[in-house]
Amino acid sequence: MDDFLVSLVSIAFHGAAYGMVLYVISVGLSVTMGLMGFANLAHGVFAMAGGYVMISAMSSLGLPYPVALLVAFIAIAVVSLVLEMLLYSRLYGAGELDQVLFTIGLIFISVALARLAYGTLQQPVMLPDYLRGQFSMLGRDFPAFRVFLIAVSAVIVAGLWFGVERTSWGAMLRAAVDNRGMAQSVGINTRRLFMVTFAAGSGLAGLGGALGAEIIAIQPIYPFANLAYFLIVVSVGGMGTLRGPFVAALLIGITDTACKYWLPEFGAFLIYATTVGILLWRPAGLFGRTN
Amino acid sequence: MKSIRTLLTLLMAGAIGLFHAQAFAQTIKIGVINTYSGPNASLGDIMDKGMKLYMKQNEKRLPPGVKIELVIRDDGGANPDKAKQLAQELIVRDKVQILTGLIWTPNAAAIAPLATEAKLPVVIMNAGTSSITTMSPYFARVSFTLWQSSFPTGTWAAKKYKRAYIAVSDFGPGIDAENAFEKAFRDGGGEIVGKVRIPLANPDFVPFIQRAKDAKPEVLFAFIPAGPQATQIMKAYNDLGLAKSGVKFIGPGDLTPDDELPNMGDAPLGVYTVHHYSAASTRPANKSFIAAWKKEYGEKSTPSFMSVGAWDGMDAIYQLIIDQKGKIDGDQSMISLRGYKNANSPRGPISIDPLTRDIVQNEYLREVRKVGGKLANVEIETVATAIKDPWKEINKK
Amino acid sequence: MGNLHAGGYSANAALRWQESLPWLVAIAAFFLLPEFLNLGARILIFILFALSLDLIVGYAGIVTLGHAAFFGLGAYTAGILSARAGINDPLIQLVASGVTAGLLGVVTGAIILRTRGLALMMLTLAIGSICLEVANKASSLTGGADGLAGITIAPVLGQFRFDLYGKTSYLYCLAILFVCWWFVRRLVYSPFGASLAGIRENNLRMHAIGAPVYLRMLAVYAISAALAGFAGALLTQTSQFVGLNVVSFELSGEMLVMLILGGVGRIYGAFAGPAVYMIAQDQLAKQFPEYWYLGIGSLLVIVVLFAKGGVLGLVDRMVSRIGKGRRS
Amino acid sequence: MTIALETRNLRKQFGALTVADGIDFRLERGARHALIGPNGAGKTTFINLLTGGLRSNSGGIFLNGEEVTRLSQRARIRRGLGRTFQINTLFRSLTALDNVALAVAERRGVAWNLIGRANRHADVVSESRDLLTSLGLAQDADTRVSDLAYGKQRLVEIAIALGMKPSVLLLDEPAAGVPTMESRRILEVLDSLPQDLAILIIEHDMDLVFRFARQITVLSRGALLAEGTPDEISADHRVREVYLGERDV
Repeated sequence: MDDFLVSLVSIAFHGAAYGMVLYVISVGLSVTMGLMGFANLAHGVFAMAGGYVMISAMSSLGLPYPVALLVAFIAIAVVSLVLEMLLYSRLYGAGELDQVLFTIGLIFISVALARLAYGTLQQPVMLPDYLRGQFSMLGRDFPAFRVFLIAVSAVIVAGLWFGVERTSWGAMLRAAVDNRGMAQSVGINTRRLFMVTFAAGSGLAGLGGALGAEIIAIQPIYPFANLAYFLIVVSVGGMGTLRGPFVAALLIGITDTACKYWLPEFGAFLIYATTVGILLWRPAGLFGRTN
Repeated sequence: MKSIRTLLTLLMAGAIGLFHAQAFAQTIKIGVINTYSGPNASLGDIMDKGMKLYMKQNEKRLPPGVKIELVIRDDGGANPDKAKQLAQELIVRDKVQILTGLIWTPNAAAIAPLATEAKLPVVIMNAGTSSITTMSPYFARVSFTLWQSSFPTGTWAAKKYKRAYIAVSDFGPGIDAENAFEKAFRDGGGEIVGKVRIPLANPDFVPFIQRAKDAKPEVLFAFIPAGPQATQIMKAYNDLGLAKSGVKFIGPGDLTPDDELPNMGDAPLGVYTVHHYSAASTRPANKSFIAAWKKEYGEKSTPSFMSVGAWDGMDAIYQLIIDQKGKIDGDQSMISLRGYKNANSPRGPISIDPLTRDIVQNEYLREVRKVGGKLANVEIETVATAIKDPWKEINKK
Repeated sequence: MGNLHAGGYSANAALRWQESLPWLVAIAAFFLLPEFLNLGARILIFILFALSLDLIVGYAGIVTLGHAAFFGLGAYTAGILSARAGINDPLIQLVASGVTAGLLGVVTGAIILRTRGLALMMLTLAIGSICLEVANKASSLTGGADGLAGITIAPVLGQFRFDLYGKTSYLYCLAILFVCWWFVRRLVYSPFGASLAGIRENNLRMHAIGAPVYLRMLAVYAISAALAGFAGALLTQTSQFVGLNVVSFELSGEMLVMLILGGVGRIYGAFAGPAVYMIAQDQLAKQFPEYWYLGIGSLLVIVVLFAKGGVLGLVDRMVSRIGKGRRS
Repeated sequence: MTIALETRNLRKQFGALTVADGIDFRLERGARHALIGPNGAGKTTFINLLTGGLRSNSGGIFLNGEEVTRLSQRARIRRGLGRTFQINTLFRSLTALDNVALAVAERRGVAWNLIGRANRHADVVSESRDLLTSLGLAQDADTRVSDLAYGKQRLVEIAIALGMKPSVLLLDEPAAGVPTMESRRILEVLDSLPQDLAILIIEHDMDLVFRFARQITVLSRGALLAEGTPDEISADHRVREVYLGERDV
């Protein structure tokens, strides 16, 4: 019984760390899809780029880890803003198929560029000493880095919720997700709202990619290899909400970890089966609005 | 219509390129199927360097007038169907006379029927599942088998530990490693307290290793393909503090490949592995090999066992060319390969078993230590001398 | 109406002379390029795969990210029949592959076609991933990550042995493709095909005119799955090996890309796409894998932004421009 | 006169909100009947209840004397219930002919033919062409509907419904968004429809309603408010109250 409890704690802990990273990466995608109705399969590109930016900032510029994380966030937000203005905005309202292809194209390009710039090797992350080793809690050892990960993600989540629930920008955002036409007619500048939201969401993905580089390895095929997971978080959680993807990401993180722990022979099977089940039960996701 | 014209033009261009290539009849064409893209492209790179280094060093060994041309193809990883297609094209279009490379077991398995049909000698530079050489009489292997390294690991471990946990990648070589270690460890009186097969495409090892830790073994035996995954699993081992809770980490040398060590931090210090090659070995042949490597590719670059597989593979190929004086025949080549011996490989004495066409070599126990501020696989003892593939020995009638 | 093969009641279904071109090229290639027949056979197989995908993406409007599931099941059915059951006749395998893939199409279609949009796309992805996991884990049957080896294929009709140079493979694939193409073409021009266009154009209205929309979609999904299953079987038979990659997400994605580059919803886009893509890949990608993906990616972005309709769309526009030039 | 469509005590609630409050309604064969009411009166809900898009909580719906309350949307359509949509619901990139032919083919049961050629189904093609001709769209048969003028698109909207040869036709604001000039054309078309067809029209354009309808039903807050001839309705003070009250505020 004690062993069982021990393993439960392990699974909850590692699952939470993984789920938090998934959430920070995917939440932007959820909002983009809900707000602009845009299926951005290339969202993982931002996460990967965030990882690379952090690694370069540390190894080439010698910046300390926390600063490098911040740089990743800002750099990706800025780059995505440019992309939004130049490319993405042309495709709002285009067909699903066009969006899928366009974003797959972006993935191909980014995979190739990443390989040219960094080679195919997985990039090692040089964590500062204070994040290495173990952290003792309740008589058990936890990897310090993952504790840090959960803590930082929790802060981001809190900040995000505050931003959306308590600020005027958040109110506009919620109004626009709810009914874009209505929001426009009451004088909200939806074009600017899109840009800011897109940049913030992508920046978060970059930050998530950088934070999670130890869990989801930064390598050129990153956007492809993890696409299914990001999309599952969004579609299971429901688009255009903050809460949905959060629950979904934790659910997936913990299920995935539990499967690997207890039922490794099933692999990712249960994750996908759960996804199928949930989407059949609620096609718009757990917290999505059926339209 | 335009598209069809373009298509025809492209087809023609291809055909012309082909005639062009046939003009150099004196040249021996060697097809290389290797991995240059995908997550494991680093493996292809380090093998490629091994081959080219050998060719540069040994240009003069070839019979007069004979030239070698490598026809290099990228399989993009464990991609059997692609490998088969590439092999087919190499044989039919490029008319290669020898085929080599082959990092991945599935890829090697996929081309076996082709090799047999075309009577094409294939020198396997890496793929390590025991059964591969039984798949075609035109296969010869210069690399290793997982049984070769994991079986002695089990024998050695059983003398020191009683409880072991096994974690391997879920594909041919991993299952070989598991079976070999388990048999040797059990035969030596040890107990397996648990085992897990990890999917080959896997982003995060932590849950698997946590499970291993919770099973409280004395020793954790692991095999994953040498490459980025080795670093990943080492990180998980370190993050979860297995060393601190007294779990030893051991495995075949794929766990601590020489070229990945610099990415691993201090995590692998004290990890024991058994393998046929370490870049840190002090054999004279290896010292000169390392020196040549560093001179060619820079101080920072380190060869791995895969580079040596490629280097020795080229040596075997040169030998068969020399034996036949530049006129390559499939069956003659195999006779030459069956008798291949090199007392002075960077990894020590090696030969090819005439019966099984598989590699015979020494296996060394190594510990990861700091040498001159850098991690290295330091060879401690030779745990098996001139060992043949144990799987084939056990399964012999 | 730029779209040549939209079908419908006002469409002229008679064969046009241009439609013989792919077949003439294919036959010419057989005689002129004997060393490229293996590549040729693969192109033909992927054309068949693209054709099956075009049926549901282009004609029924279902965007799928998991079509490789059916291709893979077809490939594994043929492989398992040979390697595990000793049934080596290619035509029997082909039929069996089509049937199993079609059945999987019915079962999974019955589940996923209740949804639309993003949920549908996710479900195709999830089901594709489940198939990959099953293929990976059922290694006693499929060989898992090592792939399924030990496949022998008997001569076609007891006469034509599969040879190293791919002559038999090529002609065999060409024959099967021809039959499937004929069927697809008839389908597109049939009342059923017209009703698919209706579903794609306006699902709600199809319901309102009393069409059994769900059953129609299910039917075309199953037909498409069966065709993909045929293509999978052909791949197994010509390569005598099945690897996990036949069920992979990457294959689904790459196929979609080939189809779109060719031009979606127009039958011959499925011919042009894989042919151009694979020949270009054969010539260019070996030397420069990085630049290859850079090129393909850029091309995709350009096609979506500026060249709707892919290669054939461009051809259409050029032809109509030339036509206009002549007239004026 | 026979009754084509009837509802008895039809009731629908969304939680606490009652959107159909025991509606008793009759549509006679050959009727030219209009359903009017202020925004939010429950007109579209009523239509959706009739077609089966929504399920009623209680009450019954009868189509040509047969109870269809529990039948699916599709089953009701097959029993002769046709409708058009307030917002164009067309097959936009198909020709006008194909738009109509799809409906005709469904009715004739040929749409499951997988192999035969669509254009060889002469019965379907000629019927569709005739239908378009009767609506004055003969010239436009082979034009993509998205390329047609809006007024003509509204006509195709009706033509599709007629392709089903319904016995009851529900027209949901057929002239919505159409400029006055063209709405006259729509009225002409409506006048020319077969005499035995029962038509229920929902419309905001009161001109059109009063010119077309022989019978008017007024709906307010999910309940029947008044029913009668145009003259009766225009004289009804309750109707004026509801309308004027709503409109002037």
